[in-house]
Amino acid sequence: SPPEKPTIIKCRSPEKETFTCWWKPGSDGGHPTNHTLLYSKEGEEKVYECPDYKTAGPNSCYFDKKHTSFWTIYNITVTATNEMGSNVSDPHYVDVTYIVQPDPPVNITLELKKSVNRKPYLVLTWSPPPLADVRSGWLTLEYELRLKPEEGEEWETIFVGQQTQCKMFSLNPGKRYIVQIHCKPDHHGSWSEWSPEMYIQIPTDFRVKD
Amino acid sequence: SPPEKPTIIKCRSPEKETFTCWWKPGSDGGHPTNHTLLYSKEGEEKVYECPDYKTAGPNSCYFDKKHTSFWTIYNITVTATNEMGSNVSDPHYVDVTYIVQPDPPVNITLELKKSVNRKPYLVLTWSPPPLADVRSGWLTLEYELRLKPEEGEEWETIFVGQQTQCKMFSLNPGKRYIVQIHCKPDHHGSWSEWSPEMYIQIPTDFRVKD
Amino acid sequence: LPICPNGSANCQVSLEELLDRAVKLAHSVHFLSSEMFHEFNERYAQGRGFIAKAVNGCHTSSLNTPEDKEQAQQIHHEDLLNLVLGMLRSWNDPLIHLASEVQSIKEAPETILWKAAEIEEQNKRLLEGMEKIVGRVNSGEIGNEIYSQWDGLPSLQLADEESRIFAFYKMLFCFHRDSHKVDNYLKLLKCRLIHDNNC
Repeated sequence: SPPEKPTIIKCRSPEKETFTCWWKPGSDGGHPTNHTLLYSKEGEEKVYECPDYKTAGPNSCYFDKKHTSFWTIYNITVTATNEMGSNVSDPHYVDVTYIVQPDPPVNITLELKKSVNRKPYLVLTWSPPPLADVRSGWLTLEYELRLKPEEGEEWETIFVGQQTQCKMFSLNPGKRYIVQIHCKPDHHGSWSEWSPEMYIQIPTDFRVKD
Repeated sequence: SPPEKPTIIKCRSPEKETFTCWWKPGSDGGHPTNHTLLYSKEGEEKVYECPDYKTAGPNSCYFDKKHTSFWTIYNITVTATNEMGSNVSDPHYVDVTYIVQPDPPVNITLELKKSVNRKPYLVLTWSPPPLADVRSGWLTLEYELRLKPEEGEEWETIFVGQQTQCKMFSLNPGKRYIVQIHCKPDHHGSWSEWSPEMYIQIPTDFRVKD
Repeated sequence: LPICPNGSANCQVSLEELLDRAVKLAHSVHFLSSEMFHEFNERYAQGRGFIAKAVNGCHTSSLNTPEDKEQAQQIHHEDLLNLVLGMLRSWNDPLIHLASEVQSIKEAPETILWKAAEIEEQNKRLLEGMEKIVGRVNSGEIGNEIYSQWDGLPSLQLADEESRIFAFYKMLFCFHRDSHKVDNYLKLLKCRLIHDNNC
């Protein structure tokens, strides 16, 4: 029989310059089936085919910089075809501005310090994900960190805006903490995955002076 | 005699939307004296008069949103006049972003909690001053809290950045603490007044289990 | 640090401060426009297929705005500043009408009415700032007049409810998109002009 209708499952831009869409094929109806991704852009009649089926792996289409426009709605469909016929997915509307999901922050450092009046505190620093061009101002990232004592249940989440460092004064003396950071574009898009877990042992004398 | 020269003593914006200036009259030279606040904007010849002498009380001028610009430096003078003559204050230059002093934080809550391993800690939460539009990002506030045992001398001050909550672990069992919070714009401007004093009694079994 | 150490002689807000404030204000305007658009969309546009009709109808679509990073970086900063100024000018009049006409929408929630007024005011404020910045960067003259005429007032006053709601939807969709462009271009300009592309 003809192949089942494929489904476009996700489109993502990791750095607001390129983007990739993935689809999930339906059943192939017992025949070799191939898939074609077609798209049109708002305000244009012209229909284009996926520029690159390879770079992002199977059942995907990668749009490089040249093929990526912002503030423009893409109307994307995937057609499954075998010798018995073909079937088209539902259209998937994408404005790349809204599908930016960065990679996690990198180069995270944790350091225990003592302030002028001997008060101990923890300094966390990190860098934006390498792919993200924050230097030019094209992409502006906001960060959020979470931490909890190793055996604790509840994460404490702290939004730190666009800073890439944070000072923590009130931590539980003698505890071993897990720390993670993630980031998001400043207006639209979604949070990155959390960075890998990092650990820091708070010394028992990490006491606020009596 | 003509009145003495008035002095512009302070200009303040509570929420980076409007601002008010106050002046201190000199002696009135024995005659009924009135005061006129005049201002010009950087790069403009035009001179304007105070738009509202009433809203902020005596010897003041209130600039509502319509009369408040963030793109220019105000050159402000106050002239005291009586039947014998007049006298002009020294010019006072105002860049509204630099005179932002928010109101104190509100809705402060103090709560004693026990963590998973029965270790007690104090959770403080608060809200930004109602006038301040922090949600849209036009005004970003940073907070600092201070606490000390009721009979203690020295305040312990903790800067908590943009957070509106804080956990305190190492507090003295059996002590009654005073807690206050204040806030400041993240760039220019000055600290608000401290919030009213709040008290919290740390129970004697608030021992940090070693 | 006294504001004007040597009196009023060349005492002015620096270009860096002007751009920093413009970026903050543009960020705030877009935040408000996002909230307003999503709230209006939730309340009045669900399932009515407005998006497909709205996309090609923005009155500013004639303005040649960059659609990716390379295009934006290739434009000379004076032209990009002028473009931002032109976009803000093109929205000044429509936003005035939006703030008044939105009152006539049946059961329009207070939050939408407040945001419409706030957006109009902040956009005007940002326009004032941009005229100052462009004047400063182009040493005095305010550049060739980029402007896109808006003729949407009659559609906001239509008797037919569906058409009128669509007219509001399209306006909010277009402003939501354009305010994000302004926000993004200003962040680029600030990093380019003040931080030598090293924000």
